[in-house]
Amino acid sequence: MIKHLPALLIVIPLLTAIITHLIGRINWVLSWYAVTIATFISFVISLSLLQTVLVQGRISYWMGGWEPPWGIEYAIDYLNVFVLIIVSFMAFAGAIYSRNNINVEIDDDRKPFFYSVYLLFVTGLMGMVITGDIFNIYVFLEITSLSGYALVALGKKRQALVAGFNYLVMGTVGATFFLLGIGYLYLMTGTLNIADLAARLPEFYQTKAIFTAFAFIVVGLSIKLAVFPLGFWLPNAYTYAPSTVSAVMAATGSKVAAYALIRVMFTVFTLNFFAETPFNFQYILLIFAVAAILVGSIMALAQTDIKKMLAFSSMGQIGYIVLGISLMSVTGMIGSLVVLLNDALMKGALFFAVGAVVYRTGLTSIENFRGLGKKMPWSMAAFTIAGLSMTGVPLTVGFVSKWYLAVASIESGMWWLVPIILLSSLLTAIYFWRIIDSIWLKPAPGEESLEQGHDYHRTPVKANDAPLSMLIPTFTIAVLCIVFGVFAYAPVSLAEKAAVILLK
Amino acid sequence: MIDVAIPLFLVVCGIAVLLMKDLMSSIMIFSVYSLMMAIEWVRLNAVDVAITEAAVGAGISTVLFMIILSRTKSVDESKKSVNILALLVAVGVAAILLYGTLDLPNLRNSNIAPNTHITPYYLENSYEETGQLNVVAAILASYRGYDTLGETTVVATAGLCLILLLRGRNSKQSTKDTQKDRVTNLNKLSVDDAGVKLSEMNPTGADKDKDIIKKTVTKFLIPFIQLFGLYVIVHGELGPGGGFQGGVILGVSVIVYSLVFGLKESQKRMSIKTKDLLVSSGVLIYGGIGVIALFFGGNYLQYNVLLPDPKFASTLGIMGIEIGVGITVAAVMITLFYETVRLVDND
Amino acid sequence: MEIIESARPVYVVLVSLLAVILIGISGKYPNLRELWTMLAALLKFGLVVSMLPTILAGKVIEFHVTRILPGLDIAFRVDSLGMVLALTASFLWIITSIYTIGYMRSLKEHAQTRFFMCFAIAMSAAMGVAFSANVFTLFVFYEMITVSTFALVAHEETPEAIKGARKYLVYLLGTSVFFFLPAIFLTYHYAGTLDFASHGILAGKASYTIISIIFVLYIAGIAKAGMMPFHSWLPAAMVAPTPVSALLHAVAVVKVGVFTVLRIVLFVFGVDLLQKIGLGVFLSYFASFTIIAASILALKQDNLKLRLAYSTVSQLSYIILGVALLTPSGITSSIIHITIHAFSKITLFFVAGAIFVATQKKYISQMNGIGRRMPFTMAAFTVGVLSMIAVPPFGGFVSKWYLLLGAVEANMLPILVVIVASTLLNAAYFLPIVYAAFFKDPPADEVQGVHEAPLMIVVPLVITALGTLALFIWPSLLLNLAKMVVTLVM
Amino acid sequence: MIELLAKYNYWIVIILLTTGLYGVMARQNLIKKIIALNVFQTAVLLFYVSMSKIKGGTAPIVMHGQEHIYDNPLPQVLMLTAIVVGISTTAVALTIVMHIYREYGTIEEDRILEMNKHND
Repeated sequence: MIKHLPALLIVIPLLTAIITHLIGRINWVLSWYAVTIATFISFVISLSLLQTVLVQGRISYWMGGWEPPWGIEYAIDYLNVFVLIIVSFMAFAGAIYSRNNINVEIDDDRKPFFYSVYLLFVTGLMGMVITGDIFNIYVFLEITSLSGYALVALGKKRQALVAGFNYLVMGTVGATFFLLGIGYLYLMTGTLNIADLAARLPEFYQTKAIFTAFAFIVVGLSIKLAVFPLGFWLPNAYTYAPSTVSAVMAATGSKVAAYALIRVMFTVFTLNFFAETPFNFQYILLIFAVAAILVGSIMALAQTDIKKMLAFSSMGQIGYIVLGISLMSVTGMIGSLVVLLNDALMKGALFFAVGAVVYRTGLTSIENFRGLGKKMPWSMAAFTIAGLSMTGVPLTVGFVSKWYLAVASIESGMWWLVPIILLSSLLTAIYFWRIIDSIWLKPAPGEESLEQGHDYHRTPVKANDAPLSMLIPTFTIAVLCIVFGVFAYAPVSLAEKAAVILLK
Repeated sequence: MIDVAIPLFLVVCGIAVLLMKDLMSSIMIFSVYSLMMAIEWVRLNAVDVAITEAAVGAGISTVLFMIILSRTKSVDESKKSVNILALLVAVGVAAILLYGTLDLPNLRNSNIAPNTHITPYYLENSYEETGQLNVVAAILASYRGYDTLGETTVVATAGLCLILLLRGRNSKQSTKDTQKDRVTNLNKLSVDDAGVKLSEMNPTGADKDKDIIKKTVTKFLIPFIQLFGLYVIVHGELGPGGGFQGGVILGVSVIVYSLVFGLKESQKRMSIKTKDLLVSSGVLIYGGIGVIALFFGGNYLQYNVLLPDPKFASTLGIMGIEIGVGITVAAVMITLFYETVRLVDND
Repeated sequence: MEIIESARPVYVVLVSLLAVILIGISGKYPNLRELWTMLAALLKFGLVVSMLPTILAGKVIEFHVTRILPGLDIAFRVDSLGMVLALTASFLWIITSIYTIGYMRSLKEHAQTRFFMCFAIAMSAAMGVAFSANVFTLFVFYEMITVSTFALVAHEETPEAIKGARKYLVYLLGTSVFFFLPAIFLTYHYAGTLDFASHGILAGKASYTIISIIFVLYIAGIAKAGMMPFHSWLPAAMVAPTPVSALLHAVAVVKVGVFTVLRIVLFVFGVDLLQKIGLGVFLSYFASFTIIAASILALKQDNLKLRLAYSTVSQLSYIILGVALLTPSGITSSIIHITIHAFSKITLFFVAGAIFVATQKKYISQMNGIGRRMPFTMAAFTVGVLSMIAVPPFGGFVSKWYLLLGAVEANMLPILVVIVASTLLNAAYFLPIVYAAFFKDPPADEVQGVHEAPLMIVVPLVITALGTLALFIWPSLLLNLAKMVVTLVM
Repeated sequence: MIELLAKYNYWIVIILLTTGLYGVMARQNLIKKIIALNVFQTAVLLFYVSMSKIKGGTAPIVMHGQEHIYDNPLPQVLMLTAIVVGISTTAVALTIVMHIYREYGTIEEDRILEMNKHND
């Protein structure tokens, strides 16, 4: 069975997802067990695939036993494994987290179906990452998108429906662009297998058709990734979705889209393509990246709703990912990949912590965070750690990301990017500090009167933190923000291996 | 000549769809558009695609649009001003596409890459390797069987998403003025049975006498439709057809039944729970066959290891998965109908 | 130079981190909790002292902990300069612990467990700074101090305390992230390394303009050194309980700040490089300005702790001034003033706390005749003041003497004038307190007779006062360490 | 005639695609948007299927004993998938629209945005 692990990575959660809603008829908790176990198994399999890749290099698994390019192939190298581990781990954490969280956000009779769709969402993401066939990416992209639309529309407020609808329209346009781009590639090369494409493409690099194919694929994926002007579905989608969904989507969805973009840009097309094509894609991407970073930070600063603020900050982080990609150097790529991991952790922890607040108070306005440090010390500690990490404090993951991107910018001779990174850090620091300040230093609403009485030794507010099933994943991920900030060498060395292969 | 005319007609329909003020006519034109598309595909010898498009595009989606329309407003009330930004984007996209077509190879040419690189292998070996005469079915179910598993999952996902969104108490946090809106809107929909509601839209009306005739005819027809559906599912290996097309036909048979006899009657025949089970069981059959292949020492979805004779094993496996696909597709088609109609009942 | 691989510096840092955990879990038993603090303090001092012979023998202890990224390591390196800070801080932690226990118990402060935990973290971090082998490690511990002491400054949780703490954090974090960090980044980019080296790592690696930019970024970034205009966090932090002000704002935090400046100036830029560019002169005038301005501000303060705070700002710039002169005596003066100022200033803060515990008085105008009521305390205060003014036979005289020598060596007469003027100002803002305490009559409604603070408060302040005397009489250890640094860098 | 046909379908694809895209962006009515989205998607289907046809080819159903030129089956297979994806998306979209109508009482985008602005 060991050699079938790649297939099982997808098949187990897929089939589990399909039966999850059926066993949920007995009791919805069984659905939860199914999803938790399935995502955990996927996580373990991802780790074991990492082991295999480290030992023997690229894994190729032939679906149905058909040799590629005639059949569909799973092609797993460092890059896939890296993303797979992130996705499966965050999905697992999200599953644990949802156990109590969905009690307040989703009706009982919907829960089994929620879990089915949740697991399908995750399966789709993993399916996109693991496959070595470009059309297969599209198929799994659709699985994950469809479930994503429904999950967003599930939010409690009615704006969730509009957010879900807009996401659907934008997502479908993006996916269709992607499909169209694949069509152009297929028409020119006659193949759909990524490795085969990479081998057959070079002779067409200078054709107009391939330029068009590239443009449509990149724009299509950029819509999915929510790169700045194309990503206006993202803030509302993350804001109004149920907490678990926001967290998992922010931590995994955009990461997989970024993966697909990297895969297409550097494996299907290669650095030679960018050298030979008459257009300077690098600068175009760079401009969008910088715009995303700045607009994301500035818009985040202007928000009064915490989830929306985090959503815009995600937009900024996506800008960082694109920035690293557009530098087209090994260091830049390491930076991008490290941001993939780091933003997954930070955003996961932040959205989880916000979900805990929603669970206890039902509110998401920043105003509402005043004095929460005493009521929910653990959740807020996690929020603070992740928030500090976002601003790039050393020994947290955020620092590692920014460091790499800054080094890469200077290496590529783009000095002017460093002040931009710094400026965005400054803005990030301002909007996170504002919240951390209210959490720990401001009195809770309704308790201001106590403060004015100079009552030094009043009885402390009774802590009423979220249940353990929410706290544990939140806090674990927050701690990971520090662990991978200190032992950054582990993910970085993996990212470096992936980057070297991509840019060889 | 017809090869020039049909696409032109498509364009006309496509533009007309967007210009129509009345949504119902818009949908009707869209249905015509789909049919024309199916005809175009028959012209292009893509028979499988044509059948699917006719069943899905012209059939199911039209019904779906109409159901939804009966639940919402049927007039497009927006002002018809030109959206400059949208126009610019659209023109930009068109320009890039046009630029790209400049050096695309001519169509209908047997020397272009798609016809010389991978496909010849399929055409040459598909019968030997999979036992399928219909190469489309061979690729669909075997060479790219994993894609089809994904595709079946997409269908199941859509079904589950629908159920997720439509079932349950639907309590959104909304403000008072919208509550009022909701009440007034719901009053407009006097509903006790979706079948009645839908037949009201039918200009022939729900006349009692005609009703009996309708019911008798339907009762007589349904077994034939279903038999045809099953035939299409299984027949895929020899000629056009397969799980999707057959599944859609099966699903339509149930929808027709509930349109005529009403939802309650139809749910006596097939309960919601059974239907939910069927949505899943199709994918389970498909995925399960793949897993069984693992135990026989093959790769995932490698059917030819299931029996000593690889060709026969493959044929059997493909038939199995076609049935799986058919079940899921049919069940999801029914879901589309059941759940949208049920939503109104719950109010 | 002989290098010895040893994990001892790590233990020095870890001791108090371990204590943090023990303090945390024994929060319900105050005596046990305080036992952990005391044990950790003693153990830490013992460990530091145990490394002293090795260092005095001219060897260096190194330990590499982990590599975060290529070029970014967490590594320790114990040398003579680090030893000065480590010895001072770890010794004074013992004394302060005793004092703190007395102070906190007398006032029945709340959240004492948290207080002691944060205190221990801050001490770990201070040791980390002292023993850092590269700029990055130093920066990490530098930030650790900021965050842990933030909780101490905000300890009272009154709106006033929180306001002060907020200012504290914004100033310290803000400057370090926006000046210090970019400076590190640029250093890394140009020098290719962040490891300290005795003649600097930047020489010949970049143009003078860029080096100057990096230099200014560093000086602006190290706000803990209290240079104007980034000094106002220090007076703001005086809302903290007095032990915090005493240890952290006379020793750990501010001394870490000036220590960092010393490290950067001597071991990142190097004396030669700075002399060539003339940045030393720039820095010395900058420091001079702070010395005079802060002294004048101190004159106007009525709150005793605030006056001490401005005095600290002024005195810190003495240390920076010394190193900015870039002469052997100047550098020596800088190094020994770290210790000497620590002893003198901590005494003064202890006294301020003792007065508050015994009489609840905070303002100088209330302190007429207090010397009759608290003779030991105010005697210690007088000793501290005299040392600050640099009157023999107290430690302050030694460091100021070297500073004067340094100014002469550097041929900078204006600096001499600054030193003399500031000495006069020192006297002007400190001596009136002494005069009022001993020679003015107390308010009539006050109880007469001796009424000291509890013993656990008075004993520590007497010890530190005696310490300033001892530093005058036996300065050899300190001077030896300082000379080792000078020979290393010149 | 042949020359015309060689690229004719490309142009039709472009026109349909652009029409659909414009409709998606410019139409305020949500159902109209979905219809436009469908037109947009079918344009891509037409693109693929057009490339499968070979001059003089027959449907790709193998007939033994005869030498035939067969049309390319692969794009057809891919488009079977795409059609199914399309209907699935449409179904989910329509469901959401139905909910939107229940909550907002309208399916005109500008009015919905207006209502969101007021209620936030």
